[in-house]
Amino acid sequence: MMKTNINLEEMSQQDAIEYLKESVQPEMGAIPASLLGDPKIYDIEHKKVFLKTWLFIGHESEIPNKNDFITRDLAGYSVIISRGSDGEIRGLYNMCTHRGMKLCRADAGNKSSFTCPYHGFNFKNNGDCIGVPLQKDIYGGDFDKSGLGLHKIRIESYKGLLFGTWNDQAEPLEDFLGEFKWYLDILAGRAEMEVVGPPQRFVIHSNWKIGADNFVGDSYHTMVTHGSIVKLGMVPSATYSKKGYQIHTTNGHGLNLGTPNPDFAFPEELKEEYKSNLTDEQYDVLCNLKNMIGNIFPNLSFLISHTKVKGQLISNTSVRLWRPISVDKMEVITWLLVEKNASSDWKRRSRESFILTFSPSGIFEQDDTEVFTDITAAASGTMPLVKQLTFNYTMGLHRKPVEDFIGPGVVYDDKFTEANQRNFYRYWLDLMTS
Amino acid sequence: MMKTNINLEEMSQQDAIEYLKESVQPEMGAIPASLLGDPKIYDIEHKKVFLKTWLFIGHESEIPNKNDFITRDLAGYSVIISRGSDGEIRGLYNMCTHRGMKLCRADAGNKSSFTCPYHGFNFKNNGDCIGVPLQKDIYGGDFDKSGLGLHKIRIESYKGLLFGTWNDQAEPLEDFLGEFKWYLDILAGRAEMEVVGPPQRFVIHSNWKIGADNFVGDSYHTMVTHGSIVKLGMVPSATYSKKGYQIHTTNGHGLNLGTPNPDFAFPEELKEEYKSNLTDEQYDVLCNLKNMIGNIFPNLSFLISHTKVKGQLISNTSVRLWRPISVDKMEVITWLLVEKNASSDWKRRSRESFILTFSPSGIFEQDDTEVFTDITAAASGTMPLVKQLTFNYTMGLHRKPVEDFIGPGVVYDDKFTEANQRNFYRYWLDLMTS
Amino acid sequence: MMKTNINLEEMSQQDAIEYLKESVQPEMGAIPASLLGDPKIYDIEHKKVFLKTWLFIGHESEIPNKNDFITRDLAGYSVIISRGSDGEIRGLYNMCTHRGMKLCRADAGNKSSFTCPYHGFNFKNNGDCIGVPLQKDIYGGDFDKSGLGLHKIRIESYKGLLFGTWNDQAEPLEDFLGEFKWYLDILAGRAEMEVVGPPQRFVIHSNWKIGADNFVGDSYHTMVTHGSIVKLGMVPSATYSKKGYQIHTTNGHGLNLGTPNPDFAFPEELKEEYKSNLTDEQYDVLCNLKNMIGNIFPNLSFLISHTKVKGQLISNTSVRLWRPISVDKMEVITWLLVEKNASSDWKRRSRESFILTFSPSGIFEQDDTEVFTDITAAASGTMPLVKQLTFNYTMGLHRKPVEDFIGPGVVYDDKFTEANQRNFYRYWLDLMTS
Amino acid sequence: MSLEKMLATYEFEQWLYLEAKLLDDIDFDGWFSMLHPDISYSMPVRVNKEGIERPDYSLDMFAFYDDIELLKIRVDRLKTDYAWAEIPPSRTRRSVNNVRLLEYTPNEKAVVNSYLTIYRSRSTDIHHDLISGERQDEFTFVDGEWKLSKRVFIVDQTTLNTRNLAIFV
Amino acid sequence: MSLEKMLATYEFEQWLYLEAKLLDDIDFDGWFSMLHPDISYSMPVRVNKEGIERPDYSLDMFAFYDDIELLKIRVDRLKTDYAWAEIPPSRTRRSVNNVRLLEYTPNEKAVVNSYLTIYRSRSTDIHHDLISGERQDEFTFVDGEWKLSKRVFIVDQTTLNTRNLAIFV
Amino acid sequence: MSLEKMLATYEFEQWLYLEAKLLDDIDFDGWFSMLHPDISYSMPVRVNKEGIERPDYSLDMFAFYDDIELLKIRVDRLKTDYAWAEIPPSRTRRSVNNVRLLEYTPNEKAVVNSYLTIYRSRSTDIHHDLISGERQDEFTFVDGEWKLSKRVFIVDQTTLNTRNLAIFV
Ligand code: FES
Ligand code: FES
Ligand code: FES
Ligand SMILES: [Fe+3]
Ligand SMILES: [Fe+3]
Ligand SMILES: [Fe+3]
Repeated sequence: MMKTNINLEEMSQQDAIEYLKESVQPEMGAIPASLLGDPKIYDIEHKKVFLKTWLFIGHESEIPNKNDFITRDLAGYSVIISRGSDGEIRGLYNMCTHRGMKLCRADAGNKSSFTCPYHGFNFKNNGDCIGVPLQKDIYGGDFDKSGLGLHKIRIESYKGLLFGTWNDQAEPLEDFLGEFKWYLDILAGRAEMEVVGPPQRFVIHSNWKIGADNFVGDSYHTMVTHGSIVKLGMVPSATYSKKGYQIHTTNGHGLNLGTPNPDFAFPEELKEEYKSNLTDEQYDVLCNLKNMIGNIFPNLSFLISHTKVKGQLISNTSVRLWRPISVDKMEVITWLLVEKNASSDWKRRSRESFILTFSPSGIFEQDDTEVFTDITAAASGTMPLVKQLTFNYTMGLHRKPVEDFIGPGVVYDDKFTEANQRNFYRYWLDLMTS
Repeated sequence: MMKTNINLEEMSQQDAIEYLKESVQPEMGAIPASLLGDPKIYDIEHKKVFLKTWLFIGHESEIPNKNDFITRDLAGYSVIISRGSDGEIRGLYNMCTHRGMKLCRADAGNKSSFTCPYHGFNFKNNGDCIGVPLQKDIYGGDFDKSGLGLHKIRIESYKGLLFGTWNDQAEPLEDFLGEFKWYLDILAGRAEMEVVGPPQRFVIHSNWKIGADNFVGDSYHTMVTHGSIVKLGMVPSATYSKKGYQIHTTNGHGLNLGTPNPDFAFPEELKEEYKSNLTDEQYDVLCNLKNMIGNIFPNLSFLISHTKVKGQLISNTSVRLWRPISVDKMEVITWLLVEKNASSDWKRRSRESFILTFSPSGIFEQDDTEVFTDITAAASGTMPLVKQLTFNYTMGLHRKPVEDFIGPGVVYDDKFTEANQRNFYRYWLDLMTS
Repeated sequence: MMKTNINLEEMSQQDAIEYLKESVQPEMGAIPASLLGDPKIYDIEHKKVFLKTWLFIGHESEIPNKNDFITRDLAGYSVIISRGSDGEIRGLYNMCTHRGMKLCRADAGNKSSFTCPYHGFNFKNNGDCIGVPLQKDIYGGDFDKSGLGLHKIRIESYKGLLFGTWNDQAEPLEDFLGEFKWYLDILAGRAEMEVVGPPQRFVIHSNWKIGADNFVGDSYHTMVTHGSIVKLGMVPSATYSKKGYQIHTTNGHGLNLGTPNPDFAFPEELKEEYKSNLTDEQYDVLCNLKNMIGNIFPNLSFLISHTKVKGQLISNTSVRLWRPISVDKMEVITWLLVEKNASSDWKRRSRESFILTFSPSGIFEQDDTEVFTDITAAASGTMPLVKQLTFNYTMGLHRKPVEDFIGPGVVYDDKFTEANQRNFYRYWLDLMTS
Repeated sequence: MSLEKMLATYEFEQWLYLEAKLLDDIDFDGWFSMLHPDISYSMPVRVNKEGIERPDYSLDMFAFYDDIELLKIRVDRLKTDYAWAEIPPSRTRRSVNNVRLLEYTPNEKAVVNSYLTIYRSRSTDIHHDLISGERQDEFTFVDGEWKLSKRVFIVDQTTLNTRNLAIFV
Repeated sequence: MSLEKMLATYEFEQWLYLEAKLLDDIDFDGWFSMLHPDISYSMPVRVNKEGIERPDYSLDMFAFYDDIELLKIRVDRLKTDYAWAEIPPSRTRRSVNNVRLLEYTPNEKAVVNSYLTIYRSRSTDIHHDLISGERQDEFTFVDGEWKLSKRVFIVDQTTLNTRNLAIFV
Repeated sequence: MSLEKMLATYEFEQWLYLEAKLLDDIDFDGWFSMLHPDISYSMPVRVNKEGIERPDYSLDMFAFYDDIELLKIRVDRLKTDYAWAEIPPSRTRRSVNNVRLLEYTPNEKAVVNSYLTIYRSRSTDIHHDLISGERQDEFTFVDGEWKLSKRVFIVDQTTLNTRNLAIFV
């Protein structure tokens, strides 16, 4: 039945939120298509999600030395992530506080201070304003530079993963990650990890949530979307991706644990380092890990993939940010992580498998991008609202979580379920309607 | 006098509609410029017109065989028009009901079912969901596939012309066409007609209504806009286009009948077929037909053109869709129709004349596109609202319709009038304010 | 502190204006970043500023002869500026009053009348509709052409500078310019001036106000932004730009007077002409003029620059329009003015120095464009609103104007102050909140 | 690699560059004089197929399907004062690329394949159109000159993103 | 200017044009047969430096970093019926420009620098992507034919403005 | 077609390709050394005329109107640490097309016409600019080398759709 009265553009933000409360029903497995295509929802999302939660902005190994810095995007704005001369990592809005010029235009570098190209105000890499040309004369005696420090961004890190937020009231990062940390230890804390080179960047005409949704819980699509890989024999069988666990915790985080694995997916010679960094339970999971795919709410997806390349098994560990540009466009930014103490040959092969599978040219990646683009187009505009098009997220609704898994969170002993998406959209809805 | 208070963007949809009621006065020949340039009006139009009325989506001859299909745009969304194994023609939203992936990406083909590239759900070309990989296991026992059938689009056809609508409550197509059918018989029902090749597509930075307006009633512009054709002697005289009748019926439909014609514009050898398909009155019109230009509300224009190419007279019959992309942009999609039983030579020459005159390279077409573009630019933005710029549609207001014409509708015995545009905008206004 | 409640897009125009009243505090030197990046403010600006005030559209010398015309943009709409056969200069909206076609598509030319390409209506270059093909027949007896004259635009000129406005109630141009005329005499009235060639045009992804702000009062940036020029020794010293006066008058106009100058910046042989056109006080200023940079509200900046090129001193006089295209985009249009009676060699050298410094390839210009672009990006979107980012315009707040200057307006004897920007934003705010 | 073949390729490269210059300079007569009286000049409609089956263009419908007579009409039209579509003319730039000589019989016949990118800027519009595609050309040698006797232009779009084809491809 | 060098340059121009045609025609096997078994095929990530220090691309991370085995995998994959990214194939046009022969040993080895612009149009999208960059190629002569033994593609963007690299550069 | 002319054309093609490479590699000194001391380097403003009357560019106003001294200033400036417009440098790609040798006196003088498309990508912007136009060049032979003695660049826009001309055309 047509409900032409529904028209989010017409609605006030409050009305739109009321509409979300009614129409979005994660626990029923019912998600309106318009969540992926409506500009108004996107605008609210920007304020209620991206200006409120913790967002990934890089890895500590990208700025190992004093005065190293990188510039990164935080919710659409360039920020400088700098390691001060005191070794502390800080986030600064990359905008001069005088009259708004962008301070730094390099992707990375090493600098203890930044000089503005407009009027030459100078800022220490801790944000302090330390120089104003001709200050006394032109601003008079009682002018106070200290009020002109760069806007600070809260930055916190967990196991080398750096997150920032515009929200001064945000809960501590570790609280936000909660029990999910147990799994992040395996992802990023199992050994000393380092990022290989600069991140890769490319643009997809897709709503960002499709990427997060795909990684947080969609092992099911591998059989078909990535059927070509099966054909090539790079993964054993079409249902290969079914075996294992699907796990989620509070705040929308979730992952899929591919297991068991007859082979050890990581450098043998680092077993001691792994043991020293993980609990016995975590190490046990690591030893049986075939792959691990998940998403830290809202938009940092991660992946440990173990495939056969040139007849040799090799794993690669990567994280990827689905950075929203507009309701139907995102920048995908990917980082490859490797064990710092792995052999250079292992690092080379790990990079090789990453580039082959999940870089912009990746033979997994490319088929996903096609799907993301087409879904976004189908969900755009007014019709999906008028016709109340709803996607089906009921997979596995009949399943009960298992109790005996050694890790935390809600755990299902089969990856083919959409429980994680339901959990993702539930937290998304809570934020949107808060 | 400046009325800065007018600002549609500021207005609620209801206020904007009130504004339309006041400012749009078809019967007075007064049409505000902002109708062609205001984004808010465009948005309302999308909901009140394009999601409500019948829209052209193709011709039966494009899918002659069982399981043939074409994918077409319906109000901005891809639909599959498929002829089932039962021979019936159906419309299906080209979006997987599972999680929204586009099912089919070919313009045309022959398929009895469609498999989704995301998770492999399979759909029969009648829309039924007939396959869900691993269904029992992952969705549990009491999962009902039948609820996952593709979204059906209402499709009805008249004399081979296929129309679809998103509006389940829309009146039957034949009621919507009403008396106008009498003329469509001549256009599309005079003989067995077939489409030649795929449609041609190109983009113009123009509001869609300018095209409809131009075809529904604007014979007057031919003298000047197409003055170059006259110079080339392809049409007898500058006022050539004046002789004939302008006719409109309810629901905004209208056409211009160029007549008389000393020559028979169609294949001589098909006269019997024409007679068998038309009434004596219709056949009489056909015999005297010089040209026929009109528009089926909202955006399907049609044309029978009879010109001299290489010293030989030849006619071509075409339809064209002014598909809105945005307030100032449209895709023009053109189909050439020919008598299936005409000689291959006649078909070749008809296509030749069509390509020469009304394809994207058409020497009539190209000058129109320039006009459409410039009008749209002049009507855009706030100033036309503030200054209340109004276009003049008073041509022929002093004329009385003739009573003695053999066809239905309101008929004027001179093509140089804007009665059809007034009728077009009247129905448009009724829909917008309904 | 986060104020997520602030969201201009959500606000009505009236609410947004209230917000401006609170947050914009020119006298305190506090200007919110969002003024440069918010689409809603841009829309209001279009109506309250650009459809209300006088806007520059060209120079009389561009249409010296009877029936000469130029087409120019006025607040986003093409207008014909034509010198009638009676020698009078008129402004006409370049849109046919019949059904909206653009009448003239040349940048310039000589024509006494314009014929519309759509239906051939003909208009005299005073706007009168003088021809309608077949009028009597198709419009009937009592049709009155005179009602179809082109929309007239108010045009007034001062010392050859042509301004137009869409506002029929706008105060006379000379009242709007007020005391600022005293300085415009020096800029454009010191001698018979003429424009050299057509204007140059290029696009910058910048909010228009950054350009006006930069020219109205920002001598301070020269030291750094244009540090490369200093390095090249084209200007004596980094603080070169400090010496002189900063002056503003009512209605947001302002300029910076570089003085003294050991050399006479203009053609010696024209001193008599200068004397005859200027008061003794104005001539005195001219004699000591090193440079003059300013802005006529809202968006016409001007510049007299005196630099050493190839070891020879030379000055050039130019005006530039910061034409808004969207909130983050503008077209920059620049005109070079020269003394008509200067030697051809002097004209050549003046043009040379203009092209080298302030054309699209200008070595001053290009560094500014970079700054304008980056500031605009930093001020865009919701965050600057939510975080209430505010720019600092307190420079020189501690200074007192001097009383003894020979020219009118509020005068500071040092160019390094932001008094002019405060004056610019004050008048802007008055218009926006009026 | 044969010198003769290189010379011939060079000759047709130059032919195509000259053609581009004449069209970009709005010298329609000059261009027309390079055409063979028996020319076939066509531009088929491009389509989306199911998969990699080729050709992915129509054999039945065309944006151009001209012989010398029709081309003459187009040229004559553009020279009238009423060809509004190109008044004033678009600023076009026809960049010819990847010229390959497929067949060559000296002083008789040649088959040439090349790529074409047309940059089109119009009126005061700050945006431009790009038309990309492939030319499959045939040349015939007549009285000491090579004339274009066949052209098929395969455009790289299913929907042309330019307002019209008032320009030649 | 030496005739021999011109002939050689011409030969590699034609090699690159043929390569472009095969890729644009979706003839992956044809293309693959032009590659040397020892090929190194890479595309580094481009970055923004502080100033003019070069190179402004990464030596550690790549969008392509393939040898012949990996390229074979990509080609085989594209020939399955599941390579959705290119079903149906994009309409691509690889315009090769500014071909410069830097080193040349007849019948042995050659180093060639060229520019590449890829026009990419996909499905019903009316917009196109442009991928611009520079190729640093090396060729080795094997059994009477030149094979591509090394390619480094320097793309002119830090963020690729195309949905994927399911196409070769 | 004369072999000598082809050789000469090839030579100037290579000259223009090298020039493009130097500019795209930010080697301003290298580029400057290719210029003749008497060079005239200009870029007139393009305009919309009533109809097809030519030229449709200004004879009075220019975006560039330089001699060797002014070009030297620009180059020196770009090498300072304050030329913000190009810090870091834009990623440019100058594709040279349709090179035609109009006049040629060996070891003395040459007149060359060519097309130029500049792809410009800047900072983190995902969008690119395209600058299209025609070069009318003259070369003079000095001490065994061809130097550029005259360039007129006819750009294909009336409004330049790029933030500045901090780059050479
Ligand atoms: S804007 Fe940075 S110093 Fe003024
Ligand atoms: S979206 Fe089609 S099968 Fe899942
Ligand atoms: S629109 Fe100008 S004459 Fe009709
Ligand atoms: Fe995937
Ligand atoms: Fe027409
Ligand atoms: Fe400046």
